[in-house]
Amino acid sequence: MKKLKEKNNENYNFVLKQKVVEALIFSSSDPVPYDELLKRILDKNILNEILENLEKKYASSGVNLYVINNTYAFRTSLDVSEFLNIEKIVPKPLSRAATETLAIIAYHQPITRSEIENIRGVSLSKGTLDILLELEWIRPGHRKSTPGNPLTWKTTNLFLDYFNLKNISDLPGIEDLKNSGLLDKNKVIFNDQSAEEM
Amino acid sequence: MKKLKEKNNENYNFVLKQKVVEALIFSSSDPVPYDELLKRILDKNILNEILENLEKKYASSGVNLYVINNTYAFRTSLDVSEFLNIEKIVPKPLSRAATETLAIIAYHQPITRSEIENIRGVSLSKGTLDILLELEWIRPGHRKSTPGNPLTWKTTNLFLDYFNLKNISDLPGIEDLKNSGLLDKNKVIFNDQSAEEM
Amino acid sequence: MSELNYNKIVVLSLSLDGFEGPIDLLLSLARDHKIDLTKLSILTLAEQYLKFLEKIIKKDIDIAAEYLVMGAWLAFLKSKLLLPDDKDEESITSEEMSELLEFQMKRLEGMQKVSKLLFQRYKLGTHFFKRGNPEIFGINQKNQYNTSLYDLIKTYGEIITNKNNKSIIISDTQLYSVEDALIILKNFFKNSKDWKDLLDFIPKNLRNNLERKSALASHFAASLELVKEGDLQIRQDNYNANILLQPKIK
Repeated sequence: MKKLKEKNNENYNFVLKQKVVEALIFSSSDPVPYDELLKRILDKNILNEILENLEKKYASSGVNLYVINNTYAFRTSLDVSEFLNIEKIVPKPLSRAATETLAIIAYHQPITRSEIENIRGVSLSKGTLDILLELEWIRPGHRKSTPGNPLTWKTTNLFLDYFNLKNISDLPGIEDLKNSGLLDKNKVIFNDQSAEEM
Repeated sequence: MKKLKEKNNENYNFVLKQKVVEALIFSSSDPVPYDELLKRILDKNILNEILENLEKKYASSGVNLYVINNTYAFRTSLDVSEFLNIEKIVPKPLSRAATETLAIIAYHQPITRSEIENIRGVSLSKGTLDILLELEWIRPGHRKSTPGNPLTWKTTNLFLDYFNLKNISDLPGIEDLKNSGLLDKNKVIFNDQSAEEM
Repeated sequence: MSELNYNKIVVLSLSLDGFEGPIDLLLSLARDHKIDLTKLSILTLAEQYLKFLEKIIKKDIDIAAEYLVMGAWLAFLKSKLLLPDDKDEESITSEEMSELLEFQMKRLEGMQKVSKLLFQRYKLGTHFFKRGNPEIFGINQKNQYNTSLYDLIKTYGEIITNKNNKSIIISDTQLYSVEDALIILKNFFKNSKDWKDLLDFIPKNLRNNLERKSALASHFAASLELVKEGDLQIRQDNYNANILLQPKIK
């Protein structure tokens, strides 16, 4: 009886260790060196068995265990990656200029280029609108019936989708911004008109 | 003969699709929306079967498939949490005002600022909502169709993900609170008119 | 309620700093007296709150309006509790008022409890982890940006803030510009074909050392620019020697 319990315990321990190795490799931002894993598992034989198990387990999955230079990492399997065209892109924030321009278009649409420049106080470089257009977050609206008939810009449904908004009026208004601490109350002098425009 | 081939082909297709879904979810750090997966798989029945398969396949692994409000994510299993003393991001503890406000939004959503203030019996200081917004734990919901059309606040999927919740009804103690009538946000001592202005 | 007990609280914390509003204060008064919220004596609690407030006001004039409003409300409730209910059907009875107060306290207590429960849960990045090395699928190009709604509205807030305090005064610069130096060098070498020391171009009537340094730097930069354009050649015979300029013979 005792033997069986011990055996069970051993087995439980092994399963737990395998889970730990799996979780470590999964959550690490870089391939995990063998030695790093050994520090947790302590026993080379056990670790080798675990790694073999994992390699087998993931061999037929959409994600495989790769051994690179004695380090271990999960990577999307080649048969899938070909199919999905995987790239290594590190997501980056939009440039300050693009974020500002997007915010102004969102809050003031439809708005012309020169009106955007007026609000930002700097001229808009060509690339800024291009980035937003490429993302399909903005689109041209009507032409304004002022001299020169300038084009106006509006946000798209994709923009709403991306920011998870049902419609544009769900954006927090000036009052909400003020109340949630996003505007420094003391620094800002509002006139009623600019608040009305919102 | 032909039949068998077709069957095999079908099977191959299914396996490939499952690998694609697995790779998509596995390689993403944020939860992947169901609709995003459906775009690749096209067939709801097949996708549902795949997701069920994957959930089972990973149930006893060091990495589990989590379903968070119709989004899917792989996360390290809770059984190994104590063994993963990897680099942890120690979050700055939130102020008491912020944690209470978060709980009030989570349990009462969608809820307006003045309703939050009524429940806490104190006006919301600047910066409280700001912190929760920055963490992307809350987001604006619809505007309420009461005078002034105040903005409402809701929690996000990132909030659920962070606290290991499947959805809002998974919140600890929410059933008891509901049953005892404590989630009625309309009951207030002071009918504060000015608070409604928002 | 014992007077002794009450004094103890006052001594312990005669300040509102620790309280998140008047209901929170009421709650902790109830807790300090181990009053069961379900068998609450509203009258006792109201008296405690009012006494506490009285002492606080003496110490701290800047007491938040919220505490005073609650105080007034409780004083009103107290008077209602002590006097028999009037027969006027319109007005709220003391019972209804007490119920409301009880409800508010229970609700806040409930929220305080669950907010603790929430943060006691397993948390992402502490107890369980996400994919450490995410890969992004090329089809989904739009994911290359991770701008959040917060970024968007925060940025807008900043634009509005800045727009409303935009008066930057830029004082006249006293420094020598490269453009000026370019003009001086070009004009000089129109009529001269000889080597000339860079230092000779530095104006003699400069006011201070900073201006001298800036004139030297801008003339040097201008001469390099002209060398690059192929109009000048430049030479320094040895380390620390003077820098000499001459028009390039074409």
